[in-house]
Amino acid sequence: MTTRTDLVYLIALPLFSSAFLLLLGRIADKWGHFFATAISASTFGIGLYEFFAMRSRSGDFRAATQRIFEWISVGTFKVDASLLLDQLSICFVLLITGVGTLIHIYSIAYMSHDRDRRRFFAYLNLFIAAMLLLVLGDSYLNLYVGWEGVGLASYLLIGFWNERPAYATAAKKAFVANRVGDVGLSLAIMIAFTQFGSVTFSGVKDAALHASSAALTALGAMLLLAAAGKSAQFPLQSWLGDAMAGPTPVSALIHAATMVTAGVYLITRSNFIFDASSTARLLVVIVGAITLLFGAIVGTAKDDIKKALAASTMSQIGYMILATGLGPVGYAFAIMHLLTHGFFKASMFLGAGSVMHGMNDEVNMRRYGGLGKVMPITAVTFGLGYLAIIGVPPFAGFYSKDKIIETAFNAGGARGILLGGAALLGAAITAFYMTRVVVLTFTGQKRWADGTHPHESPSLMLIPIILLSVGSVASGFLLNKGNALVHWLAPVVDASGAEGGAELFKPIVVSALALGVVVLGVLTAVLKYRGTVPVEAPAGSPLTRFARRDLGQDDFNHRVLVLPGRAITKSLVGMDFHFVDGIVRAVGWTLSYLSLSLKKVQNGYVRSYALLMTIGAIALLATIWLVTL
Amino acid sequence: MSLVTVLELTPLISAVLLYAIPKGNTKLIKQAAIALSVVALGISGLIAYRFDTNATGMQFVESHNWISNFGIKYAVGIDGLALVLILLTTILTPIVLLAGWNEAEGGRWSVRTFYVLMLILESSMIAVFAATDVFLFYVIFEAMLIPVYLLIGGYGRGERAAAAMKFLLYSLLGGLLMLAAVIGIYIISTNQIGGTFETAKLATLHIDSLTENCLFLGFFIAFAIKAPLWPFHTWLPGAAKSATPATSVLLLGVLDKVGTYGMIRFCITLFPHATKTFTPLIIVLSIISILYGAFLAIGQRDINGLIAFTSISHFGFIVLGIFSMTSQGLSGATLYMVNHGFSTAALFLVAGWMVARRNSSQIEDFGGLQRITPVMAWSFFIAGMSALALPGISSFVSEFLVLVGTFTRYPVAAIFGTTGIVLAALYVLITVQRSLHGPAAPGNEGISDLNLREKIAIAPVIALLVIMGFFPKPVLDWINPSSTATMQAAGYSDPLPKAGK
Amino acid sequence: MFTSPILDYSLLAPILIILAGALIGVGVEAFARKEQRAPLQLGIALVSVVASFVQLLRVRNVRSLKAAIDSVAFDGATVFMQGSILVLAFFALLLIADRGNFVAQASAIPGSQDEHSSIAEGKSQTEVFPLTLFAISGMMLFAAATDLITLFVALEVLSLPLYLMAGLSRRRRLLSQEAALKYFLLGAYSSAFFLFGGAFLYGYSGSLSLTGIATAIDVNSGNDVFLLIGIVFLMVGLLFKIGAVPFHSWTPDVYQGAPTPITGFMAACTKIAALGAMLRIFYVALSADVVMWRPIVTVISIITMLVGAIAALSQRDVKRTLAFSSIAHAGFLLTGIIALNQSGLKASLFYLVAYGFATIGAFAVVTLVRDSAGEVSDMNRWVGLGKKSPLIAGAFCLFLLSFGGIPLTSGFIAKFSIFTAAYESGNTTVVVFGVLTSAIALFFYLRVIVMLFFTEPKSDAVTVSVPSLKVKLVLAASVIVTIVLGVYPSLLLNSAQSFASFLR
Amino acid sequence: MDISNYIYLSAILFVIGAIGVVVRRNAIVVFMCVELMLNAANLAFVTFSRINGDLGGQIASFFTMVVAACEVVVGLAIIVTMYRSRRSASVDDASLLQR
Repeated sequence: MTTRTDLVYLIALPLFSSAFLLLLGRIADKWGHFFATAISASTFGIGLYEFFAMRSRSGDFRAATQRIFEWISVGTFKVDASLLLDQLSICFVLLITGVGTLIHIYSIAYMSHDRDRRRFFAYLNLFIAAMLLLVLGDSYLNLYVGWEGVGLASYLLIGFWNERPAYATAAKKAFVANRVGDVGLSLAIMIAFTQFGSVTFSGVKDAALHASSAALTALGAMLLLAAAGKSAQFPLQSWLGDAMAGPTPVSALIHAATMVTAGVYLITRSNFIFDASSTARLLVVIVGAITLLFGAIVGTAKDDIKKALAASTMSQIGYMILATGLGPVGYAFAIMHLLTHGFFKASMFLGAGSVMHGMNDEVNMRRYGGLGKVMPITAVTFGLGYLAIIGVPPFAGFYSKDKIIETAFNAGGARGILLGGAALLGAAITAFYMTRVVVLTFTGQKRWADGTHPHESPSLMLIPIILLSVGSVASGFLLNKGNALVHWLAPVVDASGAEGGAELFKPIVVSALALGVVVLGVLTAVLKYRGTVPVEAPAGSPLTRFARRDLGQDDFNHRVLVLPGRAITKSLVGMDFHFVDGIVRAVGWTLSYLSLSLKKVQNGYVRSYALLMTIGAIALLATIWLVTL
Repeated sequence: MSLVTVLELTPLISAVLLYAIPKGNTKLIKQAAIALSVVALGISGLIAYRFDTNATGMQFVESHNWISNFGIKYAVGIDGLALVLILLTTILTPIVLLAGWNEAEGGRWSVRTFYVLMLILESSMIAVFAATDVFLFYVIFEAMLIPVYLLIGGYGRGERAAAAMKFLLYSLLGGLLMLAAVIGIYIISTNQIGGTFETAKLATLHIDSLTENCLFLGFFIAFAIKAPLWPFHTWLPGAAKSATPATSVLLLGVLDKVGTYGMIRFCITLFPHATKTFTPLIIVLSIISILYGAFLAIGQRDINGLIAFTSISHFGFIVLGIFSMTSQGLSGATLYMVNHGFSTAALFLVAGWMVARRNSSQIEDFGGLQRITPVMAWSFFIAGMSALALPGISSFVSEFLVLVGTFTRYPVAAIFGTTGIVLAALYVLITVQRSLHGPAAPGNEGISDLNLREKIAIAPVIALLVIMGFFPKPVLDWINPSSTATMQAAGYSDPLPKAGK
Repeated sequence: MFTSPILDYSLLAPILIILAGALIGVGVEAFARKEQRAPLQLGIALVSVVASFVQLLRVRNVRSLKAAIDSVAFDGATVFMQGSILVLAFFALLLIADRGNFVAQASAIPGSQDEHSSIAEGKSQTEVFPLTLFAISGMMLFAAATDLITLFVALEVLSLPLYLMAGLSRRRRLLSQEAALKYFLLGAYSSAFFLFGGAFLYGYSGSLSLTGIATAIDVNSGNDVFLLIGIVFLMVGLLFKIGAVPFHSWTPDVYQGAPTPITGFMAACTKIAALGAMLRIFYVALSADVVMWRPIVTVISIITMLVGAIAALSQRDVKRTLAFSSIAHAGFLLTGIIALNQSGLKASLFYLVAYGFATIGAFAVVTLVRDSAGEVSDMNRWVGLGKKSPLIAGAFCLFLLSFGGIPLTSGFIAKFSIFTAAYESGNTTVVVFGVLTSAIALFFYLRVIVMLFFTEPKSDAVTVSVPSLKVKLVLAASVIVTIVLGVYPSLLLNSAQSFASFLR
Repeated sequence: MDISNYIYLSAILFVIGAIGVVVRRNAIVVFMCVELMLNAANLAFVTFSRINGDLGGQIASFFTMVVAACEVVVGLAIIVTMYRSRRSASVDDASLLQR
């Protein structure tokens, strides 16, 4: 462990750039985007430098920390603002700043007509800063700051065009769903402090050895809830589709490559918790398996290209979560898939953005068709990403996804078969819906609306896409070569000795199986969408309709959460007025009623006054009599 | 004379000085009032500078006999708890005076009267936090209602007279219950150690449990009304809707803190056993407040009413923290008082400007403001973010400390409290969406953005919100010793970690 | 066997000076010319009050039971109460002397030619001054009397002039006369109770003096039924005077009907005298039998507070409102009797002074609010007065706040000390009720303040007349005392403390 | 005859007087009833004086008589003025003061 004093600049640069651009206002409109891009690029530069420096150091000295200042200190609750750059975080740093910088560049062109481009870039930089804080924080609380910071950036960017009420609603929905997850993270931190007296990763790790399994399970479950919120996992996934309201570069950066994978990071970072609690692991794999199928099924039914890709993201993160739940061996594969996914999904999103750019922001794939000829570069890069995601060797997705399916099968017993089966099924469906996307978009007849003149995007947009697709081709091979990533991450996730578990199938069998189902999925899709595709979506089977409605997730939320919530609000408002305040008013009313009655007694007649006095005297007499005798 | 006394007197003298200015020269009156309140801020800064964070007990102590027949003293002194609240007062006063530049016009009385009342209010707020004599505290506690009453009733909007009346009656009822308790504890002190009202001495009394419970309730209900805790809150929305922004800020931002301050200073310190008895009940009430306030905030159509209900929710957190009886909870609650002051200030001030420009306080009458008035919208947004306790903004630290502190002792309560953060997101974001996002609502097109004066007024608040989010240490350093002292007085210590030690 | 009684004239002098003043006043009324009477009468009245007060100061440290054989006690409480009566009476006299509150000729039939002509001639009744002096002397004696005969005589001496004075209003003659009749009939009725109770106490103890009764109770000689009837009937008479429920019904009617300065005088000074006598009787004569009467006084105290506060809520007339407020205050004052300790006595003394000044001040304000037909006490027409005349309205608010017991006014310290005393004696119930009632009472005080300051004035021609020097003096004194006793009550508390004792 | 019968008589007179005050309308009669009550008290004083063998009670009754006389003067004055302005001595007519 080395101590450093300069890690903070990694976060400070984009943060200050963001604040700078926001505060400066319209003055910076002309050059703000270049400035932000330059800042992002320089953080990538620093990241690269750190990476190579780290690689040049030997094992124990690779991780570095920096204590910036004492943040909170109350009683035994001491949290410093301090950073930890280790093998795990550097992966993320590179991903965030690398993909981030490419997307900055892309956005310069993509957003060139938007009058608020400066603000957009400020948000992007804010996101970069927050995301870096998320992966660099050395304690759960520091992570939490970044965690909510990216949520904020995500909210701002989804709602970037918030003049449209639907977009503003989508932003709000994303934030609120994330907050539900945040409850999990908050509670996790509270449990950690209560149980272990510390909220730093190292402190919790040390103390976790002595902890009760109930505490660890609760902690794991809460972390999983947090991850589900941020990473759009079941049952908190519903926001991701709506989040596509944001500008496409945002979808690529935040809602595909980086932020949504924060849940995977969190679980991987907390590997010591999940390693110690099998129940927590079980929960994780259940969530992962459900989501990977859920997302895949939803993906088959979406006609909106971005929503289809979003469903795919959900599904792919389901794979990652599944992998993290598979025990020590799974973490590295999860991270590997995370990285490769970052490349190919970002490339495809940017490709989709490029298509939309040429199609007057049309997102309905049924309005596409035959675009491969007019935008060849986009088509090719998208195709490379496509091959990567469905897992065709030697593209990136093959290496990472294959490993996960394999590990799932190796989980042992019925669980292994179930999980492996789910992963395999997911792969098949993935192949189907991705093929559907490609076929609908780039091949077949033109189904363009009148007045659309598709064209290839400017080179400022194409370069990032090309670079990313290079990544989607090569990254899998590089990361897997000699188990490079597994060894690199070993000090963090501590996979040593956890190898084992009966191999259900030989790896080669798994690969073959996976390839087989992929081919099946591809063929089905090609056969189905080869011919004419109606511009209006057909009614479809009930299952299709159900899938289109996100498998009823929104309906469920609406019925189970929104409507009762509204009812509670309404009834509480009524209760506040009629009951709580009503009691107060009733007191006032009673008093004035009494007052008026007393007024009647005061009737102005002397004789009745005298009578009152007489009665009073008699009553006094009687009372004292009773009291004394 | 102690600096604290000097600080108390400064706004009073300032108020008198305002009478030297001709009534018609409103501009000079305003400038003078602001300048003089900055002087008070300077003095409080000096106090903060000289404040010894290592010392235990009260500092800047001063004591004179006042009503010797009852052993009543003019006794003041501050610890960290009082210091931060006094600083909150002195910081917010010039800001609201500057922000509310035009509020005094159109009031029932002259502009000068408005500023005089404001300064009197400032003085009494400082004094109430500094008082170490229970009787003195009570007197100021009650007397400070008058300026607020006049400010709401004389310069407010809408149903101002009724709202002011409701506020006053609630507060006075609470005050009278407290008076009964004050008398009670005085009598007990007479019987045991000779009649006194000094808090420190009263804390040493031995009180039988029934009496202690009754006295505790007498104090607590008064503070719960002020705080305001469910179900004693119904005065607040009306008052917040009717008061001018500047008054609302001082009312919710500072004055209501007297309630939670009193809980720490008097309820817990003087009646530790009763505190133990009632803690479960109070925790339940505070949880109800958190959720209830949040739900009602969601259901509000009036922007000021919304802020009022969010405050009820936040006060729920503060009370929860106080009665969690952990150092995190107590320090968090104290910090929350400060943070809530600034956060509410930002919300009320910006909302006030919005209302003044749009001439309506209905949330649905706004809309699309982000495009029309970006600075105002951003200010409101940041204030909203602080209301939902976004990490990086001050409220987060305090809210989290409260929850963590509560969790270590009452996990179930903390879990319920934590769900409040989802509701907070809802009420803030729904409002943000309705007022700032979407297409510009009809009638909003011509709204002007913040002018320089308004920007100057809101900037320090927002700066503080952010700075205290990242660097709360100086304030926590002031607060921590008094939290520890309170816990000791109540006979509590932090629960130890269950594993690893 | 006949020994001539030994009278200590120096101790009786305060009362005698007042009586002398009254007699001279009668002479003046008979012999002086009409236009000279008013200034002369006022001069005589003020001089005798001041002289009496000076004499009282000179002998303030003397303590004696033998001032008039055994009938008058000259102790701390006597000095304090007589002093307060004199001071308040001084200001009440100033108020009485202010122009045009009194009928020119009491015998003139309302609305008759007689009345018009007497008004046209600008005549004003001046008998009111000697009457006031007689009442003052009765009050002073009532607070000092230690035997039943003296008590009864003093009671009548203070009451009879008041009955007459209640009927002397210049405007609304019918109401004023009605007030006088009601006051008189009910007052006489209550006196009969008082006397009958006295007779039975005498029957029980065989002694007319309070100490004798106390001794009899101590040794428990005599018939308990007599004691019971005696205490109850005596209480009826006393409770009537202070206006406690259910013997309060006269208060609102008489307060409303009587000329406002007289109402002020009555409210402030009668309360001192009546409560003084009551305190003395209960502290000196009946203290041994506390278990018997304390519950009942507690109940009466609570009911009185509640009825006073609640009934005031729906009143539309300022003077009636103040009457109910005075009823509520009677309830609070009774807690001083319930306390039955030195603090209770001290608190009661302080309370009486604080309340007295605020009351006189409040009624002084009432005299100022007029329309063409004279005083306007309809509260709906007071609306918005704060705008027309902020200072006067402000002063009125101050008095109301003091009645309500808001800190930094004398009323608060008064309430605080009297509740403290009750609490000290263990009577927490009455304290709790007192506190709750205060909240109710505050509501109607605040309602008035809202009317004055927070409601737009109506167009009808109610004016606040410019106060004369006399009224200014009264107002200034009341305001100053109310504030000073609120901020620095030690000034009076210390002396109340040192004077708070009864000789037995 | 048992001397306590005087006490009973006095009580009965007092009660008759009290009832009279409550039921009679004419102000003069009401006032007479009050006088009756005062005299009942006088009778009680005198009787107790006799029982206790103490002269105080008798002295008291003298004082009471004098005071009662004064009361008559004042009372009649008030009642007469009242009568002059209203042409009625009924106490029920004097009921304007009630709001």
